Amino acid sequence: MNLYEYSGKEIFRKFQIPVPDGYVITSAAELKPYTSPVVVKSQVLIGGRGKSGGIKFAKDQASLDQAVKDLMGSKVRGFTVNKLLIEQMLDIKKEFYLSITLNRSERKPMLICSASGGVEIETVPEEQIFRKSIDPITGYSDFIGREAAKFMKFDENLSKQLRSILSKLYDVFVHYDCELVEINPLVMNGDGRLIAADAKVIIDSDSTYRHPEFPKDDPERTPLELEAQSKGYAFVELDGIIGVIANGAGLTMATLDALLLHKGKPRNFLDLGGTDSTDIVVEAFDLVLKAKPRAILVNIFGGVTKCDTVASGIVEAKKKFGISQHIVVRLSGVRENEGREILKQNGIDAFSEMMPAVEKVVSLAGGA
Amino acid sequence: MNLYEYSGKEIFRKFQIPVPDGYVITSAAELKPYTSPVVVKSQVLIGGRGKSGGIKFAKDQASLDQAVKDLMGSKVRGFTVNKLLIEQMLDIKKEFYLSITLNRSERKPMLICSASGGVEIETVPEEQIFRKSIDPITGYSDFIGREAAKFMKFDENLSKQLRSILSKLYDVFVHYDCELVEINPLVMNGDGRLIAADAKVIIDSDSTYRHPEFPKDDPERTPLELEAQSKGYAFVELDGIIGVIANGAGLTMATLDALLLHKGKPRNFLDLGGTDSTDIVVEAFDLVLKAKPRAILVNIFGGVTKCDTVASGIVEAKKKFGISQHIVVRLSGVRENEGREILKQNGIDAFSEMMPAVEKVVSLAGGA
Amino acid sequence: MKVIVDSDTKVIVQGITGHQGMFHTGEMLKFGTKVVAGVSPGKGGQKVHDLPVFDTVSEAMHLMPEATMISVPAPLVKDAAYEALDSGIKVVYILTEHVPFHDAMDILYNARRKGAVVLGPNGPGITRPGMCKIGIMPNTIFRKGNVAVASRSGTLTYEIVNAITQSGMGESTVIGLGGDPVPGMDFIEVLELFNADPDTEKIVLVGEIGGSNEERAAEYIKKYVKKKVVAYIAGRSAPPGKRMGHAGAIIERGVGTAESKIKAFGDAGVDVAEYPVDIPKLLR
Amino acid sequence: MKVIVDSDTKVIVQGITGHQGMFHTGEMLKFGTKVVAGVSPGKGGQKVHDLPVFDTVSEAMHLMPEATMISVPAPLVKDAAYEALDSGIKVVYILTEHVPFHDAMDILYNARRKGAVVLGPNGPGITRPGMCKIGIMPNTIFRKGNVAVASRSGTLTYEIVNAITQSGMGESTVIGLGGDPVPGMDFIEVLELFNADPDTEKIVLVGEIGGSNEERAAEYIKKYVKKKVVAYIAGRSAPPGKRMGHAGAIIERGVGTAESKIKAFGDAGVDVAEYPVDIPKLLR
Repeated sequence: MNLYEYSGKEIFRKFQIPVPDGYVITSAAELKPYTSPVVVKSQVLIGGRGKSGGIKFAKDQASLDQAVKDLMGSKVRGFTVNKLLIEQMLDIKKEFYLSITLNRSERKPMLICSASGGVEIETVPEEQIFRKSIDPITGYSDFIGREAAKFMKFDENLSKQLRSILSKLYDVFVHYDCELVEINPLVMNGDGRLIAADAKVIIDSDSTYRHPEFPKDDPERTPLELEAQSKGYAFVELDGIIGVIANGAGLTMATLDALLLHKGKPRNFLDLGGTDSTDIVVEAFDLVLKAKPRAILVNIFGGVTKCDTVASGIVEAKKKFGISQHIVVRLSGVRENEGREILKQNGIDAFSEMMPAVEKVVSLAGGA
Repeated sequence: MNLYEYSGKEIFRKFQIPVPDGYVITSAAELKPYTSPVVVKSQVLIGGRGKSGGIKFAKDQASLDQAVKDLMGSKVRGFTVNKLLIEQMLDIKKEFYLSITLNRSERKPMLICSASGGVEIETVPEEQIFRKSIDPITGYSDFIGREAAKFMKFDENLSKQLRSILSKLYDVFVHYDCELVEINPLVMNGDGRLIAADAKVIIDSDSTYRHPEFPKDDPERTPLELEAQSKGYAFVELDGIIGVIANGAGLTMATLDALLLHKGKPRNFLDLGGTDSTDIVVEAFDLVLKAKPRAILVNIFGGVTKCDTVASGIVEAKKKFGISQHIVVRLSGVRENEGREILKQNGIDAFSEMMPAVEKVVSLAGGA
Repeated sequence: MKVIVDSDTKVIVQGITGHQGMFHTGEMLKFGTKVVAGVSPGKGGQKVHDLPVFDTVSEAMHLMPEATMISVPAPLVKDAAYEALDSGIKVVYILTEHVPFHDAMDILYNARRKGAVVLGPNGPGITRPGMCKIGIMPNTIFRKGNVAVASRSGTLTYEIVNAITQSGMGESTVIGLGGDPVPGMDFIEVLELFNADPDTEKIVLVGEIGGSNEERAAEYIKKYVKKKVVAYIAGRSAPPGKRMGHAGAIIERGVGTAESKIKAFGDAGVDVAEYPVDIPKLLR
Repeated sequence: MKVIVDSDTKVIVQGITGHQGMFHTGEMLKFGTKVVAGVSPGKGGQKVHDLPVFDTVSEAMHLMPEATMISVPAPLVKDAAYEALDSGIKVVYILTEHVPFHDAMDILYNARRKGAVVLGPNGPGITRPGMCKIGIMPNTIFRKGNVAVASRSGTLTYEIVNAITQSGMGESTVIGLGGDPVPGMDFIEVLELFNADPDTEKIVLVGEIGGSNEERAAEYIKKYVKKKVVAYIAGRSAPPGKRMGHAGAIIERGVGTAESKIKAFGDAGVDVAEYPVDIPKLLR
C-alpha cells in the first residue's frame, strides 16, 4: 500500500525525521494566507510530478492562489489531484537519496544511499550508490550510518544528522511493516540541516491490518481492479480479449503465458485462490464479464479448490448472467470426474489438459 | 537501582498495565478529601511493609487522616517514610505472583509466575511456581503467556488479561533495562479484572544513564556508601576494624576473605578499580578514614593501576590527612619496585606477597 | 536419505481444529504421514482424526514431533512459529497466506539460529512419495521416482508433478517454497539438498517472475550441480509493475523479468519449458 | 591447538585512539600479539604504534583480522560489537566496564548466531603465553606451561597466575570471563575448550559469589573432565545482599553463596584453595 507524500511526512514527523513545515488542503478554501515562499505539491501516487507540472512554487499570495487553482483537480500523469501539500520552500544546497527496502535475494532489509539525489535512483551510476544489507535481527546500528556517511563523504556534522535520520527511518520501516521507505531528495538546506523534502512509504499489503489508520487508497488500480480487490480477488486488467479464471497465482500466470505464446490475448488475470465455494466462482465470472471479454478460459487444477465446486459455479454463473461468450473449461485434479460430469449435464465440455483448452479458446476468440 | 512502588506504577500506567487509581503525597497537606476506601502505603524500598505496619487502610476521612499522620515520617524496618501512596482499595478475590528477571545461569530473561501470590516467592513451594526462560532475541511471545495461564489454571478471560500484562511487563523489562520487574501481588479484583497491586522495578545500575528521569535514590546504602558511590567507588561498609583498599573486585573480595580467615575484621570493601591516578588513591583514603578503622590494608596487584602511582597516592594521603593508624601495604605487579622505593623513602615498608600483609595488619589492628 | 523429512518424521498440526487444519491433517494421514498430535489453544483435550489435541506445543513434545504444519490466521503465525521453535521443532511448514513479510523475516532468521528449516509461508509444503507429506499437495498426483521438484508456485507445482507422473516418471521430493517475498527456503538451499540426495537424479525448478532467486540458482547450478536440471518460469506475459497475485510476482526496475531468468538458466545449461506440460519431455 | 586464539590470530582494536586502547595496544604488541590495525570513527588515516587507524571495521577487513579488542565507552559498546560481527570478526573481546547487561545479552546472542565468541565485558581478556594476548593482563606474570586458568575476576587472576608462575609452573591459556551478570563465556564453555586442548594438563577456576556458574561447572567437571581441576572462590566474607563492586557479586535468595560453590566443587573432586596463593600447592 502506497502512502501519499503527506502521510509519509506525518509519519516522519512523528518519528522526528526532519520535514519541511507544511499542511494539506483539499480545496482552495483551506488555503492559509501567504507568509513566506512555499511549494505547492500535488498529492498523487506517481513519481516525476515535478517534470509533469504537478509541483509549483509561490513567492506571493497571487502566485500561491494561482498555483492552487491550477493544480487542484488537475491531472498529473493521468491521476486526478484531490489534495495539495503546501510546504515551506527549502533553500536547497544539495540533494541526496536514502531508502530502505526489502532485498529479496538476501531476504534482508537493504539500505541504499547516494550523494546524487533528486533524480530517479535507477539513473544514478552504480559507483555512486551505497548499498548495505541490514541484519533483520540486530536491525539498524550506528556503524551502518557511519559507513554510509563515509561513502557519501559527509563531515561529522552531516554524518550525525544522517545517522539520526537513518536510525529513525529504519524504525519507520519496521514499525509500519514497510516494503519501502524512501527520501528522495534528502536536502541539505541553507542552514546546514538535512531535511526530507519528499517521503515515499509503501506498506506491505499483507500488513495493513496492523495499520488501519491509513486509507486503502490505490489509484494505480482500475475501478474494476479495486472492486475485485475489495472482494478479495487477485485481479489485474490486461488489454486483450480472453477472460481468464484460474486457481493459484503460478498456474494463472502460466495460463496467461500459454495464451500469449499461442497468440491469444488475455483480458485479465484472476486467481480464484484456495477457497472452495461456488459463490467465489460466480463472483469471479461477474468480474470477468464486466471486463467484456470475447471468450472465457477457466483453468483449474483441483486441490484445495475442488473441480466439482468450480463446475457448479460455472453452471450457476451461466444461468445467472446469461453468458453469451464461449466458455472453455479445463478441469484436472481433485474431483475432476465429478466436475466434468456436472458440466456435461449442462452442455459444457471440459478439457482435462491445459494446452488443448488454451488452443481452443484462442481459436474461438479470434484475432484481436 | 530500585524504584519506589509509585515510580514503578507510573511506568506500569504508561505501558497500560492496570494499576489501582492513586496519588503520592509528601505531606499531609497534599491529601485529597476522602471519597472511597483507600490504602495508605509507605514508600520505602524494602519488602514486608504490611507486616511492619507500613500499610494502613482507611474507610473514612478520620481514619485516612490518622493513617497519614501515623505513617508520614515514621520508620518502617529502619527506613524513614517520606512519601505515601494513597490508593483506591481493591476488592481482592485472589492474589498471584508475576516477575521477569535475569536468569544468570542461562544468561536469559526468565518469567516467574505463581497462582500463590501476596507472599514472598521464596516461600512458595516449587511445584506451584511456573518458570520459563525467554529467548532474548525473540522476546516475549503470546505462547509464553498461554503456557503460564495454563499452569495457573486460568480461564480464557483471565488468560487474556494475563497475556496482555505479561507482554507489557516484558516491554518494561527491556525498555527500562531492568534486572527485575515484579508484580506481587497481581490481584483479581471483585469485577474480575487483574490489577497490579504492587510494583517492584529494579533498573540495572549500569543502564541508569539511559533513564535519567529516575532519581538515584538508594536508601539501602549508608551515607558513606552514597558518598563513595557519587565519587565512583565500589564501596561497602562492614562492621569490622580494618580498613581495606585494593584493586579489582575479585582481589578486594579475596582480601576480605583472607582477613576473615585470619580472624581479622574488615571495616569496608573498597575497589580502586582500573584507573591510574594518585588522586583516586588519596580520595580512597579519605573515604576509608571516615569509617575510622584501627588499621588500613592496601593490597595492590599492579596492572592498569600501577604500583608506583598507588605508592605516591599513599604518601600524599598520609601527609594530607596526617594518618595515625597503621598502614600495611602490599605491592605486586606492574612497577612494583618503583612503588616500593617510593614508600621506602617515606618510611613505609611494603610486602610483595598478600598473605604476610594480611597477617601483619591483623596483628597490628588487634582484637575487635 | 533424509531430505528435510523422511518416513520416520513425526508431525504436529498447529491450528488442527480449523477448517483447513482438519481437512489437510486427514489428507496427510491418508498419505501415510506420521501426524502425532494437534495444537489448538483452548481446545486441549479434544480429538481430531483420533489424534490428541493440546493447548500448547510443549505439551505435545513427549510424542517427539520433529515437524509442524502451521495453519492459523496470518496475525497469529509468528507466535505459532516461535512456539514451535521454542519447543525444539526443526521443520516449520507454514500453510497460511498473507503473512506480513516482516514476520516471515523474523521467523526465518530465528529458525536459522535454532537450526530449523522453514517451508512457506503461503506454499504447498513438502511431499516425499512413499515417505511423508507435510502440506496441501493433492495426494493422488504423485508416484515414487527420481525427479525432484522445487517450486515457487502451488497449483503450478501440481500441474507439473501431474505431468511428470502421467508421463511415467515419478518424484523423489517435491518442495513448494511459497510465493511470498520472504520464503523460508530459496532454490539454492533446496538444490543443495537435491544435489546430495542419491535418490534424486533429475531436478525441476518451477520459478516465476520477481526477485533473483532463479538467476542465483542458475549460477549455483553452473558451479555445483551435475544432475540434469530443467525449469519453467511463470509470468512471461506479465506487464511490468503489475501485481499478479503473489507479492513475489512484481517486476520492478528491470530485475527479475522472465527474460532475465530464462537467459540465466540457458547460460547454466538448464532447459526451460515453454509450457508446464513440456517438462516431462525435457526431462527425458 | 587453537583455543579461541593462537599465534596466527590477527587482531584489531576498536577505540585504539583512546587512552586505554592505545596503552594496551602497545602492551599487546610487546607481548607478540599480531595487532594489525585500529578503528576509531573520525580518526581514519592516523597511526597508533605504527598501525593504521580506520574509521570503520569494514575498512580494516582486508588485513584479515579474526579478533577485536573493544575499548570504547559503555554506551557505544553494542554498536562496536555489532560492527565487528557484521564484518565477520569471530572473537570479540570487550574491555569496557559498566556495559548494560541487556546490551551484553544482545551482543552475546547475536555473536552466537554468527559463530563468534565474546570475551567480557569487563574482563581482562585472553592470554596464551608464547602465542597471543588479547586484553589487559600484565605481560610479565606469565610463563608458558600446562595450566589453564579461567576466572571471573581481573586482578585476582593476575594474583593467581603470578603465584603459578612463581611456583615454577606455567600457563597454557588464561581466560578472564568478566565480572558482569552476562559474560560472553561461562565456565562450562571454557572447560570444554580446556578439556579438549592437549597442551592443557591442569585447570584452575577462579570463581566468585553470585550466580550458579561454579555450581554448574562442578556438575560438568564431574561428568566430563578427567584433568585435574582446582578452584578459588572470592567473597566468602561478603554479607548477603551487599554489592561488592561487581554486579556479579550479589548474593540473593540463598543461591550462589560461597558455601554452595565450595560444596559443589568438593562434590566434584575439585580442591578449593583458602587463599589465592595456595593454588600452586593444590596443583601439585
